[in-house]
Formats: sequence, structure tokens, C-alpha cells
Amino acid sequence: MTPIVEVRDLHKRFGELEVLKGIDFTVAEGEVVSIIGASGSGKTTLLRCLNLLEEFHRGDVLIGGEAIGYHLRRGQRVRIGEREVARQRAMTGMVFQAFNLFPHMSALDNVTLGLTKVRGMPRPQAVELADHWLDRVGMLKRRDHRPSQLSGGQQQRVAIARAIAMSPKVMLFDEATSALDPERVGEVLETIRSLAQEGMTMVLVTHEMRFARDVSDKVVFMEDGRIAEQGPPQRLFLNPESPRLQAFLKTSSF
Amino acid sequence: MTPIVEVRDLHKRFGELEVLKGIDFTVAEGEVVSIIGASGSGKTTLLRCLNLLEEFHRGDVLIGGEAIGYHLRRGQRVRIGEREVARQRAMTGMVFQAFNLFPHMSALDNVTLGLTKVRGMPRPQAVELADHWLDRVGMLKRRDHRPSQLSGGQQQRVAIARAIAMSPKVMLFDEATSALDPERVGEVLETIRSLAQEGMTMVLVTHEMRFARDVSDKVVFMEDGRIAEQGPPQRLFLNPESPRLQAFLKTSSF
Amino acid sequence: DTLQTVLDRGELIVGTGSSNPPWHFTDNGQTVGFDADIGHILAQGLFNDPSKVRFVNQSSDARIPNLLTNKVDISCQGMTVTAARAQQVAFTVPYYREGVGLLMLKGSDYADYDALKAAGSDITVAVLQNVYAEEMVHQALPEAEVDQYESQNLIYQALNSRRANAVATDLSTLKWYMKNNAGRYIDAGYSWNPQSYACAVSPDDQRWLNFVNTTLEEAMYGVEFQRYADAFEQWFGERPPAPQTGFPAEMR
Amino acid sequence: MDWTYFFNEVVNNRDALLHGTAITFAVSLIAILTGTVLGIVIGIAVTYGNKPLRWPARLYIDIIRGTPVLVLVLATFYVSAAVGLNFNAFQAGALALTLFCASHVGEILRGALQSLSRGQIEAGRAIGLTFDGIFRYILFPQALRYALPTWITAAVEMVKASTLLSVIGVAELLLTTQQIISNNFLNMQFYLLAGVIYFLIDFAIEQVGRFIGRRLDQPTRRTV
Amino acid sequence: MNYHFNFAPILEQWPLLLSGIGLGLLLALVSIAIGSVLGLVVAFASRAPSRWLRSLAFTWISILRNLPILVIVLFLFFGMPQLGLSLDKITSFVVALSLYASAYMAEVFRGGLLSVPQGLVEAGQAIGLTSLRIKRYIVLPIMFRNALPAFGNNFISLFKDTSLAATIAVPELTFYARKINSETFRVIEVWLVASLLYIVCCYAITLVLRAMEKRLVLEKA
Ligand SMILES: Nc1ncnc2c1ncn2[C@@H]1O[C@H](COP(=O)(O)OP(=O)(O)OP(=O)(O)O)[C@@H](O)[C@H]1O
Ligand SMILES: Nc1ncnc2c1ncn2[C@@H]1O[C@H](COP(=O)(O)OP(=O)(O)OP(=O)(O)O)[C@@H](O)[C@H]1O
Ligand SMILES: [Mg+2]
Ligand SMILES: [Mg+2]
Repeated sequence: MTPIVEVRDLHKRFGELEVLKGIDFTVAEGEVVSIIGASGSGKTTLLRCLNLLEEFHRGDVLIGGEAIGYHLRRGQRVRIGEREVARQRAMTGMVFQAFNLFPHMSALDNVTLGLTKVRGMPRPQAVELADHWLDRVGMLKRRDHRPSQLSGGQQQRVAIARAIAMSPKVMLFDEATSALDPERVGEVLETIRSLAQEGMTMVLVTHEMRFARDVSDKVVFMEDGRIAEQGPPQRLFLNPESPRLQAFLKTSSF
Repeated sequence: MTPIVEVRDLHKRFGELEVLKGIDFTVAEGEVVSIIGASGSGKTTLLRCLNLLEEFHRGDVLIGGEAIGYHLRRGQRVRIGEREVARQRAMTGMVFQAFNLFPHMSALDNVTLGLTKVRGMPRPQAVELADHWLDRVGMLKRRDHRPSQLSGGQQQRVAIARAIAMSPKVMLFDEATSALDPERVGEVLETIRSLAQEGMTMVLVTHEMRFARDVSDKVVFMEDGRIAEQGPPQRLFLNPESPRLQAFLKTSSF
Repeated sequence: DTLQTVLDRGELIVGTGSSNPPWHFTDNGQTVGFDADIGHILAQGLFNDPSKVRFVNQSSDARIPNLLTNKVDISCQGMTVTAARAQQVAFTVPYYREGVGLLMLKGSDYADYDALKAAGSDITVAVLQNVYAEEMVHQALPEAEVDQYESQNLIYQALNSRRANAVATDLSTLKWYMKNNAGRYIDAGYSWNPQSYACAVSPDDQRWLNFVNTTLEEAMYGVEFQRYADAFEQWFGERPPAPQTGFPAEMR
Repeated sequence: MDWTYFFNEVVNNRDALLHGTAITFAVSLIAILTGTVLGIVIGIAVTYGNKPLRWPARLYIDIIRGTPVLVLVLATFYVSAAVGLNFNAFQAGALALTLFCASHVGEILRGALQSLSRGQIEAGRAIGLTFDGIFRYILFPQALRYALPTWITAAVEMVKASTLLSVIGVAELLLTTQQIISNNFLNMQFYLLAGVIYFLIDFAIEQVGRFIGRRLDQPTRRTV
Repeated sequence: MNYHFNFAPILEQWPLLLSGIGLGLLLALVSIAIGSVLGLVVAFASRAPSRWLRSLAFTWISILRNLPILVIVLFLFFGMPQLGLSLDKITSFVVALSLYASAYMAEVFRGGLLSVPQGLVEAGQAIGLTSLRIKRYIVLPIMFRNALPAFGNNFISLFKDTSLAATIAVPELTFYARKINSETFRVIEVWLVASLLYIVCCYAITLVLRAMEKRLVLEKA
């Protein structure tokens, strides 16, 4: 089975500061991978590289076997053009911590925008598909509401529908629940969990350790721009090898 | 011993809504009284009545034996004039949840303002007194900082110095720590605790149950505008009588 | 008896304004202009010395009150003669016949009044804003566009920036502009809306009025013509027609 | 274009230009100073006044701000004469600009005062200050800081609005320029010159405002 | 004061007054339309990557904001013919007002652009929109909505500034007010009526804009 996501020797620098110092990992089809680690360890940056929201300056990221962001021209890495970038971005679906719904559009239009403008789908068909996904995340009844009329949890569920409706090869979640009121966290986690159970390939950055343990096939622990340890959740959470991970797990709440 | 604070049959209404429905309680000299209760039960409103920041329409509040806010003229309750109100307010010292420091003044000037303009103290003497209290709350070194240059906990300590420097008969604290980052709560509680130990009369509205238990001589539990139960903290916290208080204590964290 | 008072005083007191060239305005602290020169002509007649005159600055609505309260001996301030005013004060003989004329830029597309008129609605005339402004212009140029501006200044700017083909304005002002900007403007050669300017004196003083009238008439048609004509030329840029010998034409 | 002629004309008319600029300065300064004093009173009335004070002040602000400045200038000039006030053009113009400035300052101050948190008023009360003291020591000094940058923008507006006095015959810079133009017909050059002078004045004021705005440590806004 | 008010001679002229207001509104509308387009270009230029473009945009804004509008009007009307550009009075006034408006609108739009959170742009990128489409479907619509209140204030300012057209003989309300004034000498009444008409118009514009804002402006989520 070829992996959906393959990251090889990924390096990323902000000015002087090297934030990713050589990352290697893969995500197989249908696999759910959680990335955990202390604040500032580079989790968000890694995820944003997968979606090309950040450029990276060394290493490769392959999505569905296709190297993204760069191609080789006469042995040189060349940043690909804007249309290509846009197309490659649509191969992954991103869910942000701050939801980032388009505030001037209804929930439905948030979902159909990409379908009609990027996929070029006719509107009736886009609406049908959007309705399907809004239903799946339990937001069909609110399809005509503006984001400002929705709670945080509801907004995040619309954001998930928006991303997944584009049929990405892999869904990326960056702390999808940490901007939510505690009583809203559950509904979003539930939505993610049910997508996972249906076999959606996913990469989650999360601080919800219990959730990461329950839902993931693999957990990746990052430490200062490197992967310090990775493996199945049972092993990582019950028998952490590195002292860093042991310390990290001690301070995290389950 | 005559009580410092005596509240008799206090009623307070916002428009149609009756928020205080007959409150009776006293605070003796040197006593520390904590007011606890669910959100919306009227704790803040009660405290604000003691400081005349709210008018009340029935009942009496006596501070140091003096009825505040109203006097009787031909058998009628008449609101007293602004200068009188100002004088009576200075009998109590108020510490707010949001600190409410004057942002255009240094910590020192926040404290001296009332001393010079209300007490009419000459500036050198006011500065001396302010320095004394700033030192007591551990803020002497920052006396020339503006509020914006101080952390929340530091601001609240300055606010305490500002209130206590006016030598009030009683200090009122309205959730003095709930706007603070968790790691800052301790320093403010410590300051309050040490004032309590020195015999300052205090009324605290707080959600910090453990602190209320440790520091108070008496705890007052409010429920829907009435005092549902009051007594020494040991009894109230260990053997709550009313089922309401039992329920309330169950949901509160210690 | 004003005449005697003036002679005894040894100085004539003339009421006039200070801000309306070429009639009366201040230049180096001196009141000058055509109105001022009329004062000098009267002083010459009284004392044989044109300098024995003092000008009192007055606003235009003070012209009649100052006469009635004897603050001034005479008002010479571009005063239009009307029957209504003549019921309150006594007017002297007119010393100028004001009217409206058309000023154009030299070398403009239209040579003269006839060309303007022939151009019909193709031309624009700039005029000071006034209720009658449009009607007044249309008396001379029935089809012209009329642009009304708020100040004298803007009218001339309109002409100079060729926003307007002609300016309709008082003949005296027109001549003053032409004189001061020699070679720049031309007169379209048509004037209308005549009105007379005269000095005014207090009523009921026939001897004083007779004296002033005689002095003015002799300045316009008699021995003092030189003085009048020089002033006229200085302020209006052209000489008035010289009186003819023989039959006194003004009596015709 | 004959630039030597233009420069000669500038030199010949330098006194008039300077005088016009001085008048522009004078009338703007009068309007800003008196208008600010009046505006502060109005701003306080609108923010803290009781009904009989607040309403007229609000009405004043809305009426003056709803009227074009040119109309204000013309109305002041003609109406003052009609009601027997013997103002000359300069006085009428200065009055009109003052009224205009006061409405601006009133509105600016209202905005500034209302942006201050209620908590500060309560804190002031709690230490026993009367409203008088709270306003003097707490509210006003802060409102000044907030309002200063906008106030300086208002000053630029006043200088710009002073050009409208040319219409009623105040010989400020613009009318002076027009008078010069009527003698030498250098319309474009002299309007350009006037524009440059106005720009320099306004730009200077604006920069001063920026400078002060940066220097003042802005009190942090709180909405508690 | 026993002044006898008599509004009849002024109100008799209502067709003139009305046409004056109508022209004023029209001038303001056309000017703000042109000014907005220009302003939008300047606003984008002020955030362009090119340093040169940016300083050009700021110079543009700074110059036009610091010039009295009357000087711009007179310069265009009386000065430009000297360079052979002789627009008629209405066009010339509209050009002046549009230029003036463009500086203010540029500032408004700049603020509007800054108010669009970067996260929304990224969300657009994440679903595969190109940058042009992100501008068109996300940045511009949100910016316009955020800019609406400031836009309204500017429109009212411009409407008031149309009174200056009277100085170059454009027959709008102030022009007619002066004319009626010199005809009737009912000084107080004339200016009362004129101010009132302006105030009422400004108020009406405010109401219309408020209604639009209510429908369009985005509440904070
Ligand atoms: N745009 C940027 N410019 C400069 N430095 C950045 C930028 N974004 C992130 N960083 C730095 O990169 C490092 C990794 O940041 P990142 O957001 O990836 O961490 P994280 O693991 O997601 O942390 P958290 O759990 O707090 O979200 C941090 O030191 C951060 O300060
Ligand atoms: N200014 C006001 N106008 C109208 N109602 C008010 C006002 N202030 C408080 N209330 C109402 O009075 C009731 C009591 O409020 P109060 O702030 O005293 O409660 P509290 O016990 O301090 O609650 P919390 O623990 O949330 O601070 C609430 O229902 C509140 O909505
Ligand atoms: Mg992160
Ligand atoms: Mg409370």
C-alpha cells in the first residue's frame, strides 16, 4: 500500500530560527495519525507545510505520491506556480483552530464556494453535496445561518464539512477544539471520531490526549522540531521510551 | 462590640427584577466574611450596595454605626447629596474584579490621588503613606510603573493598596482574583490573607472555596437574592444544612 | 448756510468710501479715485486749492444719514440717482453716466458685440451673481449662457481662463480694468442699462447746491474741463468728448 | 510657460502672500482655540449632562455637522448682519469656523470619554471622589490623550475650511491668491502655489499630530 | 427680537431648491463612485509588495488629504485651461471631488483590508482558491462590509462639499440659496431653509446607510 502522506527530511526555517529540523513520517490510507508535543515544538508548522500554507526549504512532502510545492528544473528546486499550488492544496483538507469560516456567507455557501469555484461543479450539484456533508456533521438544519449565528462548536463542524466536501486525500486538523468552550469540545471530537471510523485518512494536531489515544492508529511525539518518538498509541502512552515524552505525558491531562 | 457593617432587610431592584430580597447580616470589627453563591445570586450587587455604587430602595446599611446613602427627612427616606455620598464611600475600600486602575497614572499616583484630593493630605505625606502600602503589597519597586506595564496580579495588588491607603473601616473585595491568570492568583490571595491576619475587617465575594474556608471567620451563602445559610466556614463547608448549599459545594472546585 | 461754513472752515469735508476702484479707494493711505477727484475739483472752486479737502470714510448705507446730520458737507460716492432718494437728499448734476458693458479678451474668437450676438447660445457671459443678472445680460445678448459668480474676482478669472467669452459689468469697472491691463482686454462696444452718478447734499440748502452744480458743470463743459478730463482719463482710460465752442451743446 | 515672470510675480506679491497666510493662520487659530473651549463644554454636556443639557448639546452637534461649512459661513455672515450684529467679514468668518470647530471637538470628546471604561468611574467613586474630581483627575486627562490625534486632524480641517472665508471677502491666503491672479492672470501657477502653501501648513500640523500620537503612551482600552 | 418671519418667498422657489439638492446628490454620488474605484486602486497599491508603488499611494493620499477642496476645485476649473484642459464646470467639479474622495476612500479601504483576518485568506487557500479568487470572493466582500460605516460618513461629507460647486457657478442648493437671498433679502429664512434641507438630506442618507449596514455589516462571531 503506497502511503497517502510521505514526509522526507523536512526542514523549515523562519528567518534564523529553524523550526523543523528534519521530519520523516508517513500516513497510510485510512490511517489516523495524531501529532502531540509541547507548545512551540513545531506541530502547527508541520501541518501547514503539508497544506503548503508554509514554504519549506529542504526535504520533500508527497501527497498521494505527488511531490508538492516544488518541482525539479535542471536539478534545481523550483517553487511551482500559483495555480499548481492551489490545485495541490485542494488535495488536503485543513481545519483550523480558529474555524476561519467566511463570515459573509451562510454555512451552505461556505461549503459550496470551493466546490463551484475550484472544482467547477454546477451549483445544484454542489448544494446537494454540501447538504450531504452538512448533514453528516449535524449542521444541515443550520445551513442558512451565518457563522456569527452559530456557536463555536457548530462553526467548527461547518468548517469540517467545508474541508471534507472537497474530497481531499487526507484531512488535517490543527487543534480543532482548543478555541472551544469546554462544553462544545465533545460535539466536534464526536464528528472527527465518526469520520475516522469511516476510514478517512487524517492527521490531527491535538492536546486532547485521551482523544488521541482512543482515535489514532499512530501517535507522533514532536520535540523541538524533531520527531522524538512515534508508534501506536497504546505503546506510546503506556510505555513512553524517551524521558521527554514521559515528562510531557505527566503534565498533560487525560 | 458594635458591628462595623450592619445590613438590615436590604432590598434592591433593577427595574422589575428584584435582585436582593431582604438581606440581614453583620460584620464585626476585625472579622473576615466571605460571600459565596451561584452566579447571579446577587453577591456583587450586595457588595456594591455597601459601597453605594448601587442605590437600594428598602432597608438600611450601617457602616461604623452610620446609616449610609439615605437620611430621614420628615419621616421620608431621602438620598443624600453627592459630597456626603463621596465621604461615606471612602469609609469602605473596594477592590474590583477588573482592577480598574487609572491607566494614565503610575502605581504611586493611583494610590496618592485619593489621599491628596479626598483626604486633602499634603503630597509628601501622601507619598510616604502610599509607599508604605505599596511596600506592604510588594509593589514598592514598581511604584513608578504604569498599569499597562504591570501584570494582572501586580495591578490588583496596587488596587488593594489604593483602597486600603484610604484607611477604610472595611475592605470589600469583589472576585479580586477571577480576572487573573491562574499563576497570578496566589500572589493576590497571599496579600489578602496577610491583611486578614493583621486584623483588617473584610468582606470578600469569591469563588475560591479553599481560600474562603481558610481565611474567613464567617461564610455567607447567597441564593437567589437571599442569604440561604451563614456560619463559620468549618460548619458550612463540612456540614452544609440546606440542600442548595450541598449542591453548590459539590460543583465547586477546592 | 453750508457754503459760508465751508469757506470759514477753509476745508471741504467729503463723504466717500474706501474700497471701490476706480471710484474711491485707498492708495498709500490717501483716498483716491474719480469720486475723490470730484472733491478736489470742488476744493479748487472753493479755495483755489484742490488739496483743501478732507475725505470721511463712510459705508454706502451711511451716505444719506451723514448728510442729514451734517457730518459731511457732501457725499460723492458713486451714488445712483433715483427719484426715491431725491426725496430725502438733493442731488447735484450727474458727473458720470454709468451703464453695463461687455469686456472681452483681446484676440478672442469674437470681434465685437455683433459677433457675440450672432453667436447666439454658443457664448457664455460671466456676471456677478444677482437676481437680475440673467435678465440684464439677456437684454443685450438674448440667447447667451449666463454663468453667475460670487465675486468680481471669479468673473475675471472665468474670462481669463476662457471659461466665459465675455464679462458683463459696470462700464466704469470695465474701463478701469482695460486701463490697468493695457492691451489685454477690449470693450465689445455696446452698453446698456444707463444710470446717473451724482453727488448729494443736504436738502434745503439751495445756495450750496447751486454752487456745487455750477462748479461741476463748468468742470464738465467750461473753464475747468482740463481738470475733469484728466481725472476721467486717469480712471477710465479715455478722454471725455471736449466741449464745443459756440452753442452750449449740453443745453440741447 | 514663462517661469521667470511667475517668480517675479511671486517676489512682487510676497507681502500680500505673507499677509494672506497670516490671516489664514490667525483665523484658523482663533477658530481652533475658541472652538476647542466651546467644544469641550459641549462634549461634556453631551456625555454626562442631564436631559436639559444633553439635548441642546446633541442638537447643536447634529445641526452644525449636518450643514456644509460654506453654508455656515454664508449664513453667519448674512444673518449676523440681519439681526443687527455688526460683524465684519473676518469676525463673521471666525465665528462660523469656531462654531464648526466646536461641533467637531464636542463629538471627538464624546467619543473619547465614552471609550473610557465605567470601571474607572466606579474606582474613583470608591475612593471617595466626587464627580468633579473624577472628571478632573481621571476622565479628562485620559480623554485628552485619546482625542489628541483626532483633534489635530480637526485642526487641519479648520485650516482647509478657512479657504471658504474667501467667499465672504476675508483676504486670507486664497482670496489674496485670487486678487493676485486678477492682476497677472497666472491662474494655474498661483493656485498651485497656494496649494503648496496649504499643503505645507497642513502636512506640518499632521506630522506634529503623528509625532505627539506616537509619544503619548496610549492607555490600554478596557471594556469591563 | 420682533422679526417677522416670512418663508413664503423662499418656499415659492421650491422647484429651484429641489433641483439644487438633486444636483448636489448627483454630484456626490458620481464623485464617490469614481473616488471609490480610484481609492480601491490606491488602497491596494498602498499594500503592494513594490516599495515604489506603496510610497506613490501614500503620497497620493497625503497630498489630497492636506489640500483644501476649494483650492482643488478652483485649480481644476480656472487653472487647467491654461494647460489646454478645459472641462465644463460640472465635469471639472466632479473630477475635483472624485480626486479628493479617492484619498479618503483609499484610507477607508485600507482599514477595511487590514480588518480581513489572515486566517480567512488561509482558509481560502486551503480549499484551493487562487489569490485572485480569494480577493474576489473573500477579501473584497468582507472589506466592503467592514468599510460601510466609514463609507457612509464619507458620502455625507462629500454631499456637503458639493456646496462648493456654487463658487464655479454650478447651480446647486447653495447657489440657489444665495440667489434667492439677493432677491428676497429674507436672509434668516433663506439660510434656515438651506441648512435645514442639508441637515434633512444628511439625516436621510444616514438612515438609508444604517439600513444597509444592518443588512450587510458582519456581527462579530
Ligand atoms: N510565522 C512565523 N514566524 C516566525 N516564527 C514562527 C512563525 N510561526 C511559528 N513560529 C515559531 O515556530 C516555532 C514552532 O511553532 P508552531 O506554531 O509550529 O508550534 P506548535 O507546536 O504548534 O505550538 P502550539 O502547541 O503552541 O500551537 C515556535 O517557536 C514559533 O514561535
Ligand atoms: N445594572 C444591572 N441592571 C440590571 N440587572 C442587573 C444589573 N446588575 C446585575 N443585574 C442582575 O442582578 C442579578 C444579580 O447580579 P450579581 O452581579 O449581583 O450576581 P453575582 O452573584 O455577583 O454573580 P457572579 O458570580 O456571576 O458575579 C443578576 O440576575 C444580574 O443579571
Ligand atoms: Mg500550534
Ligand atoms: Mg459578581
